[in-house]
Amino acid sequence: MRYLPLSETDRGEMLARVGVRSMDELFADIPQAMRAHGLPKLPRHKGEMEVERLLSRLAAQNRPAGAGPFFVGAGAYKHYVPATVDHLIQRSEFLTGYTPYQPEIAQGFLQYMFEFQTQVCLLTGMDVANASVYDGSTACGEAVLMAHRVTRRRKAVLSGGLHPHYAEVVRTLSALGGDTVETLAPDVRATEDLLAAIDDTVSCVVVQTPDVFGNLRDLQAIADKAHAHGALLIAVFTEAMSLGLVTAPGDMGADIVVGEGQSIGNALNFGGPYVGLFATRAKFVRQMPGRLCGETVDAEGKRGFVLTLSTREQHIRREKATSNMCTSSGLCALAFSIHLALLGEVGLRRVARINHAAAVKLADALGAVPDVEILNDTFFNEFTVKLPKPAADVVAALAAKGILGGVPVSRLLPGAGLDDHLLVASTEVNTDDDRAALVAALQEVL
Amino acid sequence: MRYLPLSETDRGEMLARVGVRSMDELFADIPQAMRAHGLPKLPRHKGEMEVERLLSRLAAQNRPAGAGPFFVGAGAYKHYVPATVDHLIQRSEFLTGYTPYQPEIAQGFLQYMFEFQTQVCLLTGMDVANASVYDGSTACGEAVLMAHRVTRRRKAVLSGGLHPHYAEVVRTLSALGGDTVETLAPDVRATEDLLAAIDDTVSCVVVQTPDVFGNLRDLQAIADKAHAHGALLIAVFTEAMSLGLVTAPGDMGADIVVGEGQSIGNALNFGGPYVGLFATRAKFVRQMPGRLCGETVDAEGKRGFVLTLSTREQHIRREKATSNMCTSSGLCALAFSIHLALLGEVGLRRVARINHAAAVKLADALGAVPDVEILNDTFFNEFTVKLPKPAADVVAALAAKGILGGVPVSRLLPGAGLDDHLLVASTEVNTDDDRAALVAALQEVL
Amino acid sequence: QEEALLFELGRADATGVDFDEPEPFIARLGTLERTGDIGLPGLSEPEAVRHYVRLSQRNFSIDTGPVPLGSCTMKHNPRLNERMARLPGFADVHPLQPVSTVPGALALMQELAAWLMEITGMPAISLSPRAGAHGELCGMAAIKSAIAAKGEAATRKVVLVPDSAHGTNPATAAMVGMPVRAVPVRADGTVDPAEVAKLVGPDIAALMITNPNTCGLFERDIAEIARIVHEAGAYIYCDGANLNAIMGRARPGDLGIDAMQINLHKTFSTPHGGGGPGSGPVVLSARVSAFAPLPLLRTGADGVELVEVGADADEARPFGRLSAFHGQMGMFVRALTYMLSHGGDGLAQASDDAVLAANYIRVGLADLMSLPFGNRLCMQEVLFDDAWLKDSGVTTLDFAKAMIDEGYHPMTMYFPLVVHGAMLIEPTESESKASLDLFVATLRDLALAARAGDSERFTGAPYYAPRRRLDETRAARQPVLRWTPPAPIAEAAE
Amino acid sequence: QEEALLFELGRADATGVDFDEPEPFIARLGTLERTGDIGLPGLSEPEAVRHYVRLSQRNFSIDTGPVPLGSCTMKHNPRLNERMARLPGFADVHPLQPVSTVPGALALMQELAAWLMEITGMPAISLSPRAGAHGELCGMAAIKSAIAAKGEAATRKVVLVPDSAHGTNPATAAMVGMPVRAVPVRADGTVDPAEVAKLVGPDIAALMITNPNTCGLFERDIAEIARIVHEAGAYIYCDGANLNAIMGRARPGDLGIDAMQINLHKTFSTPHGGGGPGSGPVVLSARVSAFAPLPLLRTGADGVELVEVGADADEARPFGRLSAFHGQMGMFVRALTYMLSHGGDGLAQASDDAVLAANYIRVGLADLMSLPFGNRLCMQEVLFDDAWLKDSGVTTLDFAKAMIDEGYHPMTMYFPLVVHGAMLIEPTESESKASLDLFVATLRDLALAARAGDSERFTGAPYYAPRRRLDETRAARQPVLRWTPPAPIAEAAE
Repeated sequence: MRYLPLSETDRGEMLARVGVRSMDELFADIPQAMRAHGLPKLPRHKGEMEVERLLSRLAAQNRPAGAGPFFVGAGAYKHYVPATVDHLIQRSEFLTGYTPYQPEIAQGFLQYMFEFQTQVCLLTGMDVANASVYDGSTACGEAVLMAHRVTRRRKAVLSGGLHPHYAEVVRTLSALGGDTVETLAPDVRATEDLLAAIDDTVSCVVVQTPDVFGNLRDLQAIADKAHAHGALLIAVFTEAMSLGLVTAPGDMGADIVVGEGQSIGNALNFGGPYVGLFATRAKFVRQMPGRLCGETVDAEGKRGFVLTLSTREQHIRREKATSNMCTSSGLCALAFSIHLALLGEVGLRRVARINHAAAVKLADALGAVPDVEILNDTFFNEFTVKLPKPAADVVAALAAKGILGGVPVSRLLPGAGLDDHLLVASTEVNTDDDRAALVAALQEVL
Repeated sequence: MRYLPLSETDRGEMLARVGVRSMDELFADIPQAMRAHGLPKLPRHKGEMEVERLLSRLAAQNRPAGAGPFFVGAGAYKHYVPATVDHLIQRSEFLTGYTPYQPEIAQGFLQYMFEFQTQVCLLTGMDVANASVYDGSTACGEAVLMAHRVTRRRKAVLSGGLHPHYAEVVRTLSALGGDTVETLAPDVRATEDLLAAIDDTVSCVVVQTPDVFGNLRDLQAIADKAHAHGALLIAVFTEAMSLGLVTAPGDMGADIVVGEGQSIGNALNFGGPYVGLFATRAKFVRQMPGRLCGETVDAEGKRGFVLTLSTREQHIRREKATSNMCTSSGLCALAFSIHLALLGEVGLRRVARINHAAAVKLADALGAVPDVEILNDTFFNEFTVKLPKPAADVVAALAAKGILGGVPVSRLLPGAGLDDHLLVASTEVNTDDDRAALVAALQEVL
Repeated sequence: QEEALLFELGRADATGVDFDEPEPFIARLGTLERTGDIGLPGLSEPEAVRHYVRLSQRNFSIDTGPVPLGSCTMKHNPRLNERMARLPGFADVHPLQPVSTVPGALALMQELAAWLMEITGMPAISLSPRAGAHGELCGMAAIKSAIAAKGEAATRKVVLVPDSAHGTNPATAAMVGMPVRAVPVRADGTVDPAEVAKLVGPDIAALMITNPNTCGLFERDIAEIARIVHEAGAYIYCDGANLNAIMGRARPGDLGIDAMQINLHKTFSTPHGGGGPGSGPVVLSARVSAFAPLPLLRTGADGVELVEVGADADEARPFGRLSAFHGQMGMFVRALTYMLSHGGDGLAQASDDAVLAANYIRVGLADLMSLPFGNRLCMQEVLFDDAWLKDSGVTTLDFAKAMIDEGYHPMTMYFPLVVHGAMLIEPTESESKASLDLFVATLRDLALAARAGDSERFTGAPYYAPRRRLDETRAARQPVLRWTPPAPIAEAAE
Repeated sequence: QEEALLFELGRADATGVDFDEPEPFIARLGTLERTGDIGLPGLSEPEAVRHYVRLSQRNFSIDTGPVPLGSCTMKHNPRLNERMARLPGFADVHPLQPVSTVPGALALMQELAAWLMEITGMPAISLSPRAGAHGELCGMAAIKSAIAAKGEAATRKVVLVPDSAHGTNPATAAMVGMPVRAVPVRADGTVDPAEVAKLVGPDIAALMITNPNTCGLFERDIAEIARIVHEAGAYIYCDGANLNAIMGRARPGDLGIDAMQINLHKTFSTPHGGGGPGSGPVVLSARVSAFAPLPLLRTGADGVELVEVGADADEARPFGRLSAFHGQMGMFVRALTYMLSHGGDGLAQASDDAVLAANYIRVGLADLMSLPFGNRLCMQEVLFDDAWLKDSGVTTLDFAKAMIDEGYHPMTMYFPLVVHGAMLIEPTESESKASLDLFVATLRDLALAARAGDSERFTGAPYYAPRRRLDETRAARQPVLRWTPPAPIAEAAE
């Protein structure tokens, strides 16, 4: 077996040195009654060529985003990632290194984490950021728990524009912890009255912008009212690219900003791995979950970096930890950081403008299709379309024509009476031909 | 432009420091009459996404070997190369390093070269090997020039089983240098009388095994007669994988062994880059062309490696050099060496047996097709088939059915009266289904 | 050479991407267009490549040398896994594109699930958790839901956790609102069923156990413990971090386990990547299998189906959703690639080799270093304590840092907490005999030096790393968690 | 840590690939089946990965730091190039599969050819040569064929080569059977037309010139030289190694050049890879364009056609075949990717930036180091000599080795031969201003140290590399060119 360096001779010599006669004897501590005898129901080992063929065959059954017109978003976005990014994260010393608990031999990891944290602070307009969590939705769940710790209250208010999966994650965690969640009704046109939901029992208000329907939200009034009642504003985003063009949540009074970083540096991956961004105000840093890298000096006085404030973490604090998380989204965060370094200020802003322009073009074109209505006043690169038919049927019909036309709201919010609503995204990867193909196909299937 | 780090501000500052007012002034040495003014006929720079699309579109117009049944050989072979090989050769320190003239900071290159040289010696049964040349055909051309230097004679005899491209390269180089070449007639069944061509005027006899028609050749008698007449035997192979199963040329009296190493570690690449292997007897080492790595020690007595015997080379010897070559096939040789290290003795022998078994299966199946004749008594993984129709037409008809069935001999030897001959190769990548598909399709098109 | 920070290298006007400005258009941003500079630095591509290549060279990794971290299972990460995970049919597929366009993705998840269930002997699985601790949360949530379904939510709330548990176990219990009660470990390093019997009762929700445990020992009384726990109406969560020891030798499903996470980045070779991403599928017993989170996979008439909504879940009673979408697909591809490559025979052999290697190290060092539970057979990791370093002036930390100078990543230190100055060594099956021999020889050399009083070699270590020891206290006391621009000279002078 | 040789690590029974033995079959090998051991060592995959990763870490490369090698143009190698070259439609295509199945490959070659002809202003090209020196051979063969076609093969045989030429130039002339006669370089580092006029005659076949030349200077009298050579019935071969200086500023086709190789691994960023593979397309003037080697590309009725046989070559009169198949396709893909990325504007800017960077280094060092031809404008590389090191006890070699300790690859040394102790520095356009500033500052620091008599810093250098200076004499006197197994102990004792 190509991955196992020991030969039968090696094994024999080593068993003799250990003082046992067989591999079986090594497992003497496992009572006979519980012993398994190999894994006979599983197939034998396979050569690399054969494995590659098997998996390639499975992969070929799926329709990749890049294979044709593609307008699917709703929390994960197709962007162009430079070849350099993927090349660099595959370097052995990044790919196969451990969590940097031994800082002397992990300065590469630690320095990029410090850089990543700074990039996230700048993007979100916040003071401190952790070195990433699993994804945007878990970041959102953790943010609510953190708000409970900070405010010592246990009730969260969720905007009706929050991605339904994110809201579900918050509700799941809250149910497990015995906390309360008030979820407002789905808010397609960003007209909900969040202010009314805020009172002195509320620990936090969770608002997404651009929201799941694509609307941009001004958070300042919500922040003001939340703060007046001793509550926190948690701002959420699912499209990190939007931060290059829209007002930073930190500039609108957010106390915690969480979001999905997949758009920068990371592939769609059928949902994971992604990279959860998590930032907050300096005063809350000790209540923040997740790994943190900090600057210090070594014994010779040279600048260096270490994991720090680990007294918040599970491996030190056990049941008093800020979270049970002990994994960040390492390589995905690295990809994010490299891609963002390549973009830089000018590149990010420009790509963000291209995204917005692409979506505006598409909205204008779709809006001109009879019986199709664009529901958004504002948006970044995604918006909601009202169709004369169930959106799921339309999407299926478009898929049959080779076009992935978006996400039916019914898939995220079944039974919400929004079956004729479709979320449509357009990014820098879409060409005019792609958009024309969608418009033409839509006209055919409606 | 993403590859150019200087900003306009940088350029301005640097021009000022240099003491010129403009870029134009930097080029003052180019007389005005000869000045070009940019490259206006070429398109503007393009983003990475756009370039990738353009090239992907071109690539998609070609039919990859892996896309269906594939039996094309005749000097380049489709084998399975482990993912590890390509990953490792893309490491920055291998990919973007210079020729190891500064050994203190190139021990990685030099050590693999030393290992590569040893691997080539073992495979070919020779004493010394260089660190690779461009490809098998140029290795063959250089071998003939080397034989002329060693023997101080200027006439080469080429077997009729030598790959016609290789023979052409020898004839081209010989014509340029004013040397003589006697090329025997195409020798489909390995029945030529090479011994008769050897006399005291001949510097070398060049014989390929497996030959271009797939026949295995016993070289010993040729070596004996050549040596008796003061001539050298140059043994050639185009399928390095065969060395895992057939007698090494060095064990049959060859004085120089050259061949194509593409089969091990390297992709088909539409003909290049490949890796030329070049080995000889110890006594001829100072007449050998190409780069050589040797073992030595550093100032602290530690084992280390350097380029050596460079007094043979063009940058030292100028017009007295053994060749004008100053490029090896670096990364391809590295890929060869890594793949061969992964194969090891057992892996190489086994894959070679699988190749042979695959070809035997195919020969048996094709031989059973009416009007099809297998012309080989012996072969490794490729053989010659006589068809009742022009092979080029058959190959075209098969291609239209999605099967790449082999190489018509007429493509290599037009006008040789072998238009109904087809070279067919089968390697470890072919499945029983592939072979059945070829047989079935052949029955249809004949 | 030092490597400057991105913020010191980069420039506001530099970029490593080329895009043309869009043609003029009317923005639809309302009043929410970002104004002012973000402050992000940019790099041209050559600068970016060099920056990150240089940073990478400051890291130790499996590919550069052994990383014998106990309970972390740092094994070889095959490159085929990486290649497969990047096939467009896996990497370039959106979680919300029509299910009809991703049958291969669902089939892959189903196949992975089948392998994991067969290896563990468990009847159900959730692929949703995004890391090991997330899997723990998932498993404990399933247990909590099962308790609630029996109407005992209000009364059955306490979790028993042995002293030797990972810190994640108590933290996870806290997240599901359950207080923790400790179970002492007996002298041989394992859990005593009698102790468990003393502690169980109608208030006990679950026992969280690790098997093989963090002392490198198989909990030989696990079946008896399970019987006691189940008879008391409680459940057993098993931390699966050490699954690499027992594939083909024992199946958690045969041991009475109700839920166990599987760290794909440990046993199944998905890369650690300096801290993630992980993936932590949870296998579930029949007792709790109804209570998995959304989304679920189900085999229906048309093949594999994806259940994303509780109402469609039939007999299942999902406790909610743990994260957006369907889990760590990229890691699933890698893990399945690894499993297909090994096959059942190779996986069992991997466990055998891993256990053999740990024992080989044990016997190689037993005469010089101290084994807290005696020189007895261990599983995939061997636990030493620091008794042998007493009065040497060398601590476990010093010893570990000196390993760096010898070309090794330190072993796991000061864990488990049940022994003093723990050194937990797990070589995995990926090291050759030559590598193991060199490791033993090097550690013997170090151990002899420590005993001989050459303490400077240790207390000052590492000497040959990119950095000497770092001031962690300073980092925590005066946290500098992000780069800030240096004050302009004029300002600084004020 | 040292890294053992593959032969010391590997084992005869180890392998890193898994294949099943074929089912029994009757071999068709006649008497020629290999018997006995080959002696090849094998490694499992984890061992192989570690071996080669560790080896790689002992190399310096562009990605890790500047490589300012004059006349080698070590510029950034974009990763997009690598990705494109690995598209199955390019990498997994056989040179002899039916031409009808590879239209995209031919179109790519045609496109590359069009770009190269436009950049150089030349009307014809051969893509066949596999490296720069192979391209020289191709160009000189074309010239020789043109001479033969005029019936002057017997009389016109001498090649004029300036003193400052690369060693390949005379070696190439030798391969086409032409003796070399030297052209002295005048005091300003360029070729004097008057000298050429003195040397030309009916025996002269060609002048081989390098422009910009290896002193970093543009041959400003090239047009006059070309006129003289052509009037004498001879041809001009130009070494294109320094094309990176003049894209968009001068076109060889406008200068009277008859043939010039283009090193795709210099100007067009295909990776050096520690010595190859290269690629050396040759552009040809109308005078010699009929005499390119096979295969040829031609635009026919159905698009691009591949001409593989002389008889099909129409008006062309190919001189033969230089190698099997069609050339370095993998390099063509990379080079075209690079060109499309840059566009005409970016290529011209690259040359401008490269020349600017060289001059910036020149002015940064001119006061400390000596410029053999005065402190005047240079092209893409700047040439210093060792006059300034006189009596310092430090040689050019010492100085270069000391650069290693500062994190740099040495510059080109002792070349060109026309100056004493040459140091030829080419930064390329890939270095940022910060990088150039640091380079200048570091070299100034070194230069001041050398002048101050701190010779030990130089003569013992490098101190901080994987190896100290290596004994090259020993390597050449007692060549050990391959590993041989150590003698068995019994045998050694005899």
